[in-house]
Order: sequence, then C-alpha cells, then structure tokens
Amino acid sequence: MPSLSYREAIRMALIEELHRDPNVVVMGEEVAQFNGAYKVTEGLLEKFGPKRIVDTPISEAGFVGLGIGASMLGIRPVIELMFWSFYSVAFDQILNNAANVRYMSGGQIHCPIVIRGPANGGTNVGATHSHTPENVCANHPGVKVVCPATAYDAKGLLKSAIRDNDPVFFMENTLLYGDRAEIPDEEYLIPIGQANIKRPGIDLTIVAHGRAVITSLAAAQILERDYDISAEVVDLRSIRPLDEATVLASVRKTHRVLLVEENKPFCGVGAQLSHMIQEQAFDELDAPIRRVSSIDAPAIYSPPLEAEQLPTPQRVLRAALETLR
Amino acid sequence: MPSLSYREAIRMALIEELHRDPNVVVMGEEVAQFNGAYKVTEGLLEKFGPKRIVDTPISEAGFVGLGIGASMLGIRPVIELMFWSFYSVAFDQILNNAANVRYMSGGQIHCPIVIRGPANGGTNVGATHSHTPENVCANHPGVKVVCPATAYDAKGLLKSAIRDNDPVFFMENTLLYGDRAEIPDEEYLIPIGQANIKRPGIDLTIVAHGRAVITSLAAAQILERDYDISAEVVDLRSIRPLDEATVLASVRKTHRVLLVEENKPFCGVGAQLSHMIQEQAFDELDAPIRRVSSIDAPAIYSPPLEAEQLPTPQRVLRAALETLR
Amino acid sequence: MTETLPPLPTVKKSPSPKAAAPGAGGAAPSWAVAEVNSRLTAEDKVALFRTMLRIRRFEERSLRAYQAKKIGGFLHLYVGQEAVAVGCCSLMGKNDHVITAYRDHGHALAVGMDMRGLMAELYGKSTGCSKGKGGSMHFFDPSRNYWGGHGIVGGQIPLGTGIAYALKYQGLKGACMAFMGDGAVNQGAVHESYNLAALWQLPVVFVIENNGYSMGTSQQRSSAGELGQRAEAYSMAWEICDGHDVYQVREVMDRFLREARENCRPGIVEIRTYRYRGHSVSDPDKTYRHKSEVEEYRRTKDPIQVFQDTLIAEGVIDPARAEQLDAEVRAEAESAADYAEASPFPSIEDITKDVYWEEDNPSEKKSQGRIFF
Amino acid sequence: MTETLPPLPTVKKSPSPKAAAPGAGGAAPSWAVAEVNSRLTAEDKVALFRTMLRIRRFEERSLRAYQAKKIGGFLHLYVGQEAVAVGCCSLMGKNDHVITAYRDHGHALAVGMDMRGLMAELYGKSTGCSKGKGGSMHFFDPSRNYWGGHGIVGGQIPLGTGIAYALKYQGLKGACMAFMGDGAVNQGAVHESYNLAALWQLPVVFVIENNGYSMGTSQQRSSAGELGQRAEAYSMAWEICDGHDVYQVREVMDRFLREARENCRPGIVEIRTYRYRGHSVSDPDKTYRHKSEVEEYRRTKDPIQVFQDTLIAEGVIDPARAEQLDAEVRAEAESAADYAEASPFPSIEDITKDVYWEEDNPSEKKSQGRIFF
Ligand SMILES: Cc1ncc(C[n+]2csc(CCOP(=O)(O)OP(=O)(O)O)c2C)c(N)n1
Ligand SMILES: Cc1ncc(C[n+]2csc(CCOP(=O)(O)OP(=O)(O)O)c2C)c(N)n1
Ligand SMILES: [Mg+2]
Ligand SMILES: [Mg+2]
Repeated sequence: MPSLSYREAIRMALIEELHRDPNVVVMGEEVAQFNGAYKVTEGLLEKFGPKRIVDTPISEAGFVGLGIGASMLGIRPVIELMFWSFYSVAFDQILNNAANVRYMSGGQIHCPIVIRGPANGGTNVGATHSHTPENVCANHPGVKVVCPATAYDAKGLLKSAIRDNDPVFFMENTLLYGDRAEIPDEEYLIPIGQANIKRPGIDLTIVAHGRAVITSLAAAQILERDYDISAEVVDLRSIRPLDEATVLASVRKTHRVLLVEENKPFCGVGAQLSHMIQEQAFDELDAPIRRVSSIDAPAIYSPPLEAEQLPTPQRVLRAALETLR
Repeated sequence: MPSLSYREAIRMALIEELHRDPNVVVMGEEVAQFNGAYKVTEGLLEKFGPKRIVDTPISEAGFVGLGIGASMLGIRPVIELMFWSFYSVAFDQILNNAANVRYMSGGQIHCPIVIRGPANGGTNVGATHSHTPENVCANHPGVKVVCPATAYDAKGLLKSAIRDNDPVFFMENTLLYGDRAEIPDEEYLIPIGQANIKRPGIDLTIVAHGRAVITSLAAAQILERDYDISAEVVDLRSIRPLDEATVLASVRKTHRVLLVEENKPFCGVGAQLSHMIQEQAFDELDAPIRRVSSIDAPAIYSPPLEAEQLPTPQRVLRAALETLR
Repeated sequence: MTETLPPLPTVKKSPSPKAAAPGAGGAAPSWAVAEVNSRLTAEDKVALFRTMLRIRRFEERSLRAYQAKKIGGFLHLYVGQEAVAVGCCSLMGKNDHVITAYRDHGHALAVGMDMRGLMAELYGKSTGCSKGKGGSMHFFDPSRNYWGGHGIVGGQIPLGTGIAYALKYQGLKGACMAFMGDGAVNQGAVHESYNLAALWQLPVVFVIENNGYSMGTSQQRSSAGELGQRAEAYSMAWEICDGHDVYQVREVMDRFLREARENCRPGIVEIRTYRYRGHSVSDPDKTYRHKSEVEEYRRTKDPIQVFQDTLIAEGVIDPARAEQLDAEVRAEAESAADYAEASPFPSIEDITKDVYWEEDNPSEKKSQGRIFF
Repeated sequence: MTETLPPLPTVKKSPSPKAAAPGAGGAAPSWAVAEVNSRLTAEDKVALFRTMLRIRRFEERSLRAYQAKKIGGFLHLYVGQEAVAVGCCSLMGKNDHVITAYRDHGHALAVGMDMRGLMAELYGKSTGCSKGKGGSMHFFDPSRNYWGGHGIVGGQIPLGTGIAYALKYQGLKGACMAFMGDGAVNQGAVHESYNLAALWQLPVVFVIENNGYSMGTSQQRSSAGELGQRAEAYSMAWEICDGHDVYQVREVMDRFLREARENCRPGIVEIRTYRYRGHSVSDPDKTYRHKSEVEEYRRTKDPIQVFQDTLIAEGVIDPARAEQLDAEVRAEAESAADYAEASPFPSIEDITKDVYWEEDNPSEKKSQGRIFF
C-alpha cells in the first residue's frame, strides 16, 4: 500500500472522481494554473484541462453561488475555498442558498456541491484567516460538514462527499497536509457520519475532530506512558451528520468524557456534544464533561503563542487528569 | 409610568441617545424617509434630520463596513439591519472587521458600533429571513450580543449598547414589537451581561432569552396552575457576556434545568449553557438538562406550521414535565 | 417627503435594425413589426394577453386573500409589471431558464405554472408549488426551468450565473434570464456575477426590472450612475427598454437571448417598469411617491391596457373578447383560491422533510449518524 | 503555462494642465514640473527617496528573517511598488487617512512608522506595532492615521469609505486613501463601497495598485473590462497613472485628494505598478509569468532607480550620497531586526487582552458577566 500525504490523498480522491464523473468540476482561486495555493490540486489542470479545472477571480460569493446554481442543473462542482475562512464573504450563498433552496422549493431541487479547503488556525496568518466554521455551518440544517483528521479518512470521505446529493462542506487542515498514511490501491469510500475510534481505551473517552484528534492521540500516549491511563480517542470525522451512537457507546464504557476541538468555545462543537452526552447518558457520567477548545480570543499571530492558543497535548493532558480526578 | 411598546421603547432609547451624543448616527435601509420597515425609527428623520438618520442602498456589507470604519474614528453608528438575517451578506464585515480589528491592531482601535434589528422566525417569511444568529455571533470573541425580551429591557439595554465601546449586536424580535411594558419617565440603563429572573420558582430552572422567555413564562404559568410546579424563569438578556452566576444560583436552588431557545439546536445557545451548567454544577443536577429549540429544519413558511416549529408553551411544558420526572 | 416625479422611461441605445424607433406623439407602436413579433399568430398574441391578465387577476385575488388573513408573511405584488415577465418568458426555448427575486408570482405564471399550486403556496398548504414551505417569495418549478423565487436581494444572481455556466458546460444552446430589481444592483454578489459572466462569456441575460423604487427608496437615492450602463464596466452589452410594451420587451430580449444562446454573450437589459401597489401589502405607500404618479402610470402606461388597445387596433380581439378573457381568468383565480382553501396544511412531520435529498430518498441513503437535532 | 507579457503601463486620461505628458523616448520626466512636485525642496525629495529605500531594505531584511524562520505565516513583499505608497502618503495632511490590504509594509513605512515596531511585529514580539497579534498583514498606527493592514481581500474598502464618512460627518477637510490590489476589484464589498462613496459624495480616493497579478492570476484572467474605468459605472472620476514614477503618482493623487478634501468628490486612481517577488514568500513564482518579464521591469522601470537617476539629473543628490543613504537605511533595517530579536514574545495571558476595550479598561467597565469562555 502506498503511503500518501493528506494533500495527496485529497488530490487522489479528486482525480478518481474527475475520471468517474464528467460532471465533476474543480473550481476556485489558483486551483488550475498555479496548482493550488496549498498544492492540493497540483497537476490537475494538465490532466483534465481548463474545462474541468477552473481558476476564478477573487469573488467567493460569485463563484460559490455560481457553483450552487450549476449544481441545481446536475453539475457537481467541487469548490475550493483557499481558506474556509473566506466563507465570510460567501456566507449568504453557502448558508442561505445551498442550505435552503431544497427546502424552500419543497424538495424539488438538490445541490450536489462540495465546498472544500483548509479550516484551521495554527499557521500564523492572523484572526481573519484562522476560522474553524464547522460549528457555524453545522448549525444550519440542510448541510453536511466533514472534518477528516488523516489522509486515509480524507480520501474516503471526499469521494463520498462528491457523490453525495446534498451540499457537503469539507474542512481540511493546512497543518495536516503533509501527514502521511497508507492508502490502499483499491478504491474505497468512507460513509459520511461514521465516527472512528482512533485509539481504544477504557478509562476516559476523548472525542475530537480534525487536527484535535492528532493532539488528543498525543495526549493519550502520555496518559498511557506516564499515568497508566487508557484513553479512548473517538474521531468524529463528520460533524453533521453526527455519529452519536459511537460516542455514547464509548461514554458508557469509560464514564468520563473530555471533548477536544479547535473551535472557539462559545457554542463550539464541544458544547453540542456535551449537551447530547449529558442528556443521553446522564447516569453514566462519573464526572463533569470537560472541554479543551482554542483559547477564547481572535487567533493571535505570534507563532509560539498561536501554538498555545490551540489545544496542545499538554492542555489536553491537564484536562484529562482533571476529568479523572 | 407610561406604558410603551417594545418598538416605542427602542425608539425612545434611540431618541435619548441621539440627543445626548452628537456622534450617534442611525443608519440603515428605509430607516429615514420610510420611517423604518418595522416603524422602529418612525419620526426620527423629522426630529433629527438627514445627517443623523440615514437611508442606505441595499448594500449591507458596504454600509455595515462603512459604519465600522466610521466608528474607528469616533462616530457611534447604530446600524439597523432590516432583518438580522441579512447579516449573511455582511458577515465578513461584522465578524472579521468589527470583531477582530481591535485585536489585530494590538488594542489600538475600538469599534463603538451597534448593529440592531429583528432576529427571529415566526413571521412566515421563509428560511432566508428567519435566522437567529445570536449563537453564531457570540461564538466570536470581540463582540457582545444582546437579546431583550421586554420593552423595559430593550430600552435600558439599547442605551447601554450605544454607550458601549465594543461592538454590540442587538437582536430584537418582530413578534415582540407590540408588547407593552411600564417604562419609567426617568432615564435608566441596564448593564449588559446581567440576567434577570423574570419569575422566581423552586422546582425547575428555565433559562431562555428573547421571545423564548415569553413562551417560557406562559409554560411556567400552566405548570403552576395545572401541576403545582414552581418554575423559575431566568432571562439571560445578554448572550455574550453571559451571566453564568445567576443561572448557576438558580440551578443550585432547583436542581433541574430546562433550556429554551429559538435557535436551531445544533450548537445553539442552549448547547453552551448545558455544557456550562453540567461542568460547574455537576453534583447539583438531579436530572439531565433538557432543551427546547426550534424544530431542526429551515424555517417553514406555512403559518400554522411555523408557529409549531418554534418553541411553544406546550412543547416547553412537555419538556419541563419530562425534566421533572 | 415625497419625491418629484421620475422621468418617464426613455429608450437608450438603438434598437435592432428591424424595429423602428417608437413613434413620437402617440403614433401606433412600431415594435410590432420586429421579426420576433411579426411572426406571432393571433393565437400567440391572445396567449400573451391572457398571461398578462392571469397575473393581474391572480395578484388581485391573492391580495383579497391576504386581507382575509389567509396568507402570512409578505406579499409582493407584480401588478403593473406584467409585460416584463410575460414578454421575457414568452421567448423561452427548451433550454432557457429563469430565476428571479421575491416578487416572483408574475414569472411563475409567465412560465406556465398552474394558479392553483401558486395560490395554495400562498395559503401555506401542502399542495402548494413548494409544499407550503416557501411562501410568496419562493415559487419554484424546475420542470418549467423556473428556479425561483429568492428572498435575499441579489442572492439569486450568482445562482442564475451558475445555471448559465451549467448550460455552457453541457453544451446546450440555452440562456438563463436572471431577474432583479433596481435596488438589487447595489449588492456585491450582483457585481461579482457580472464580472464572472463577462469574463467567462456565460449565456446569461441579467434583467433589471427597474420600477423606480426599492421599497421606499427611489433609484436616485440608492444608485450612483445609470443601472444598465454598469454593464460597460465589464464590457458587456446593455440596453434600456420600455417595460410597458410587451412587443418592445420581446424585441429587445430576443436579441439579447440570441446573443447569449448562440454566442455565449452575456448582457444586461434594464427594463423600465412600474409597480402600482406598495412594496409589499404592508407598505402604506405614503412616504415616497405621489398618488398622482401612480395614477399617471396607470392611466397612460398600463401594460395590459396598452396591449389590449394594440390588439384591438390590430384586429386580433374586440372589446367583447377582451372582457370574456378577463372573466375566464378571474374565474381561474377564484377557483385557485377555492382549491387553496380546501387543501390541507402540511403536518408537523413535514417540517423536517425536504431538507436533505438523502433523507427523502432513504433507499439511496449512504450517510450514517444523526442528521436532525 | 506562462502568460504573455502584459503591455507596459500606458497613461490614460489627460494629466493636469500643468504637467506635460511624459516625454517619449526616455526624455527627462516632466511630472517634476507639476506644482505639487516643483514646490518640493531638495530635502523633501531626499526624504521621498529615503522612504522608498527604507521600504526596499526593510523588505529585503525581513525576507532574510523569514528565511531564517524568525517570521511565521505570510510575508507579502512590496518590493517594486515603493513609489506608490511613498508618492501617495507623502501628500497626507493632518486629516488624511490611509487603509490598505495585507501587502502593507510599504504604506506603514511611508506614513512614518518606525522599522523596529514593524520588524518586531513580524517576529511576533510584544513590542510589535500590533503587539505581535496582527503579524505582517496587520500593521496599524492610528496615531499616524494608518488604519492597517487587512487580510480579507477587499474587506478594508468599506472601512476606508467609513473613515471618509466620519471625516465628512465631523466637518474635517480630509480624505481617506483606500488601497487595494487589482484582484480586489472583483469583491462585492468594493463595488458596494464605490456606490456608497459616489452616492453620498464621500472624500475617499480608491487606489488600485495594479501590479498585474493577483497571486498567480493575471489581470486579464480575473477581470472583465478595465479596472479604473469601473468608476464610470458610478459616475466617479478616474485615472490611470504610472506607478514607477513617484512624481507622477504625486501629481495624479494630489488632484484626486484635493477633489476629495475640498469638494467631497470620490474617485478611483489605478496605479500601474509591478511586484518583483512572488505573491508571498512561499510563492514559487513559476507558473504565471516569465522571469524575463520581472527582469525587464527591474531593468527599465525600477521606481527607486528611476527616482535616483532623476535626483542625480536634477542635482539633488550625487551617487555617493545615494550610496550613503542606502547604507544608513540598511543599518536601520539591521538594527530593527536586532531589536525584534531581542524583544520578548507576548505571554499566554496576553492572548485574551486587546479583545474588548472594556476588559482592557476595567475602571470604566460597565458590563457584567462572563465574557471569555
Ligand atoms: C440582502 C437583503 N437586504 C434587504 C432586504 C429587504 N428588502 C426586500 S425587497 C427590498 C427592496 C428591493 O427593491 P428592488 O430590488 O427594486 O425590487 P422591487 O421590490 O422593486 O421589485 C428590500 C430592501 C432583503 N430581502 N435582502
Ligand atoms: C476574500 C479573500 N479571498 C482570497 C484571499 C486570498 N488571497 C490573498 S491575496 C490574494 C491575491 C490578491 O491580489 P491583488 O488584489 O492583486 O493584490 P496583490 O497581492 O497583487 O498586492 C488572494 C487571492 C483573501 N485573503 N481574501
Ligand atoms: Mg424596484
Ligand atoms: Mg495584484
């Protein structure tokens, strides 16, 4: 099995789906001639030509909306936002048009569009470029939100997303683009909405998504090594739909929960999980559910500080120990 | 004490602050010549003239951003969004510029801007016009979010908001515009971030904001009358800052909690409250915290159905009884 | 507090060579001789007239229903603008598409939708064209290439541009007409769409229905410069057209649609029109225009009256036939109201249907987990 | 995969009567005789030259720091565009203001900010001009009427329009220069701002720094029509100007700033310039332009070389003085780097400072409750 980076795995998914379905179009700023700001789409223009791989002006509302409109007629656009943060200028198209047009038409329309790109802090690009919009997007019924943590998951999930008939918002992470995983030669799909236990354990359930999974795994290792604590790490993979069953099964086993997210805390994904768990497994909980989120301020530029603002293995470790106290 | 409607109370706050501070400017679509789409600003143009009361084109990103820029130089714009739902086209200005410019400048700038308007469903205007963005906005550090439920609160809170040196997002409710309350002749301010116990009780804590407070009070009355249950209704009034102390004090008294909101459930305000309560008052809870939110779909048009989609006294009642079981 | 009367529409840019300029001093309209109009049969012309009438009577009937509290939310009437939707949509071929804003009843009828589904939608019934989920602002019928009905001012314009993109991608010789009001031109998404359409040469015709006002704001108070002319900023073709004359609308739009379909050339047509009613039925209509302005339009420019006079002058119909048509159409509107009245409301369970394609097609569902909360 | 060479800048619209058109065939630049330039003292001219040099050397030093991994995130260098910021900002009076995008180092130095605070900002130090919170894209100095430094393309333009609004509201005779790149013109917020500025006659000059590319996309591939000319869509004045000649920049901008300050007339100036480096330091700069294009600009149009030659020809400086100035400026950049290096990082506690004015001014705090979560 070849080892591919997260970036390459995404590219591979795009290539396979571009080959499979002539209606798939990759579109966004710098995706074609420039090979992608983060090189995810490198080589696609050469392979598929300018009809399938399309450079856009800096007009996110315009081209995202255009993609939504085209999807209503059966085109399957995969739109790259150079940063998911730029959803701020396309918010209306994304969360009014893509999310609602099916509903408002009484089910006559559907929008098989994927919007993808990095959605993370940690790259020292400041507050406006470091949003993590999974909570905000998933607040809106009508959309699906996926946040892969590994190359393997990214490939299988993106292929499912492209074949999905509902709008899927696919949130990658710049800091993971170089991470490698074994990727089978054969095609595979990962169903959207299926969580994955990235590490089994019995003493504590850590629920995370995106890069916070990697951070949590690092913390779990220290817990094991230095404290003899066995933490189970549940990777949500998808925020909406949400695999509540897998989370709850883990909680029923460990009775203690720590939620880790790179979201800002107020109404972050962890808040929803926390409510869900206490409501559905109230009597199973031996301790309050704790959360580790980004430190609550706009993303700071200063590189060493931004690293601390995001969840770190140390912060996860501390919170885990508190949860186990 | 004269009895004023919620609409009039807001207008009165505007008038008083326009008189007090020559830097206050009221701006928005149809606020001047047309007297406001919902007549909140009726008569202001005549009273204060076109320099202070300004009609804008339909360019929310443009004029909200303009207001933010002007506020950096000491103007104190009170911007009306005809519907808060239209924040979707001004999202970047609101949640990148207003929320972040202080931070990114290392504290050299502040934005004393108020953005106000109705932020609610229930008026049968469909999915795109019925957003409740308090959770989404409050997710962003740098902003304050206020949701008054009564005419009295609206007046006192809006005056505080206009004097506040941080961006304050003031979310009204069309369905409350006609509700009346006694308003003192003397000036008064209500501090932002202070919850208010709208009804004391001992058996159950209901936490709500905006119109959900009114719905909860109706349910509390039925609980009292038909079930001899004494529910305490805590009106948050402000979402960010959040008066956690008042909520927790009530929880420590009743040990049972129901959260009512017109938000969509996923990562709604109730999710954040639920997490906070279970974390800080874990041992005080005798039952899982329950939530009543809008039924999870885009806002339906059909009038009788939309009434059911929002929290109703009946749904609150049912959930309350479940919480007390 | 009221505005001075805006100048009555003038026609800018020369019309197609085949059509003479409109005669001065009330001479007989000469757009009739343009090829696209001269090939109309008497039947075709009656159909155009009938559709305009259907819009007028539907709107009037819905207003009464609103006043009787049968309808919630907004009701934005199209009365006065009928020649625009009817003229434009009468040109639609198999691969032509329409998208518009919230003032969408006229376009829905013009593409051939049934009054009953529309009225039922207004009543919030499950038999409505959007199952009672969309309401007045959100009429849809993709089977007729009608993509709605959109409430966010300007928000439909990128979608319309995307429809044109899809047509070009699929190699179909069609065009999308993307309608908006005069107030919408100041939305950022409109500008971005103009640029994309021009840059990529997409088969879209942007139609500005300039009725002089966005709610209570006159064009002069909301827009710097001329609206259609903004096309020049993107090197697009544009033209102003008198929207009270259905022949003229057809003549101008026909040329733009051909350019779009055949040469993938986008363009902007600013159609000068007028709405007789308030912005929505709750607009008291007192602060921004004189009653006399409305009356002058009604008296001298009413598109239905103008066309009726034309058809009588052309010998296509006589006054009796006009009256008979009107009676038929009124009856149609009345029976649509009866149908709406008799139809059931959606159920509580319906609230969470039509959200996700996948949930509505469980046999093809591939995702897992909880999707409603 | 590479583009053909774009045409070298041409000057559209007639310049002010006082300034002759630039002579053909390399004749001595004639913008020098424009009033705004002819009244410059030798000292003034040296100051202009020095500021351009300061930008160049600051950028080069910061690039080395970036390569040494002292700087995180993006670093968008201004090298090649110096005459634009320096020419424009040299015209600032007490009530004139500046706002720009993320390529903001040049403007920061041009308004007179200290290199040390800027370099410390790049290093993410608490002594940085934004306390290490903003980074390269977010330099600010309101005390010098410099409002940043904004990362969202086009997002600063409504803010700049608002600054102009505030000036007019307060009755101050000033103007705001709102800078953007050629790629930014296709953002909706820019269009909305143009309309507002023109409609309300706000004292803002929109400056498009057209360096031919937005990242790897040439102007031709991103924008339909001419960029500055879009002003006509809003009945605003506009002009194209050669951004390699600081005299010309001053001459054109002076006229636009006067119109803004004195008559509240907004306008758009498209300044043709060129960046020598990649879009940011991580841009390999291989897919979208020929090396030869960059070299040609450097050889024939370099704004610093051009101005140095002019000043020598004018007898203002001699080559030795130029070298001495350069040495001083290099030393300044070097010592800024030392300063940055020696400065402390912010503390963890600093992360939640400068979020709310009220939290930072606890004695005046009036709100209650928990504000950080
Ligand atoms: C983004 C946005 N802002 C404001 C509104 C409220 N609104 C609805 S219609 C309208 C006026 C639009 O006028 P125009 O475009 O001229 O269309 P007309 O009503 O004349 O058909 C306004 C301000 C909205 N729906 N969306
Ligand atoms: C809304 C938004 N979209 C995309 C980006 C990413 N981006 C940053 S700079 C840039 C190119 C801008 O080019 P231009 O406006 O010409 O300025 P220049 O870099 O040439 O100075 C892009 C696409 C962004 N920061 N904001
Ligand atoms: Mg209009
Ligand atoms: Mg550029």
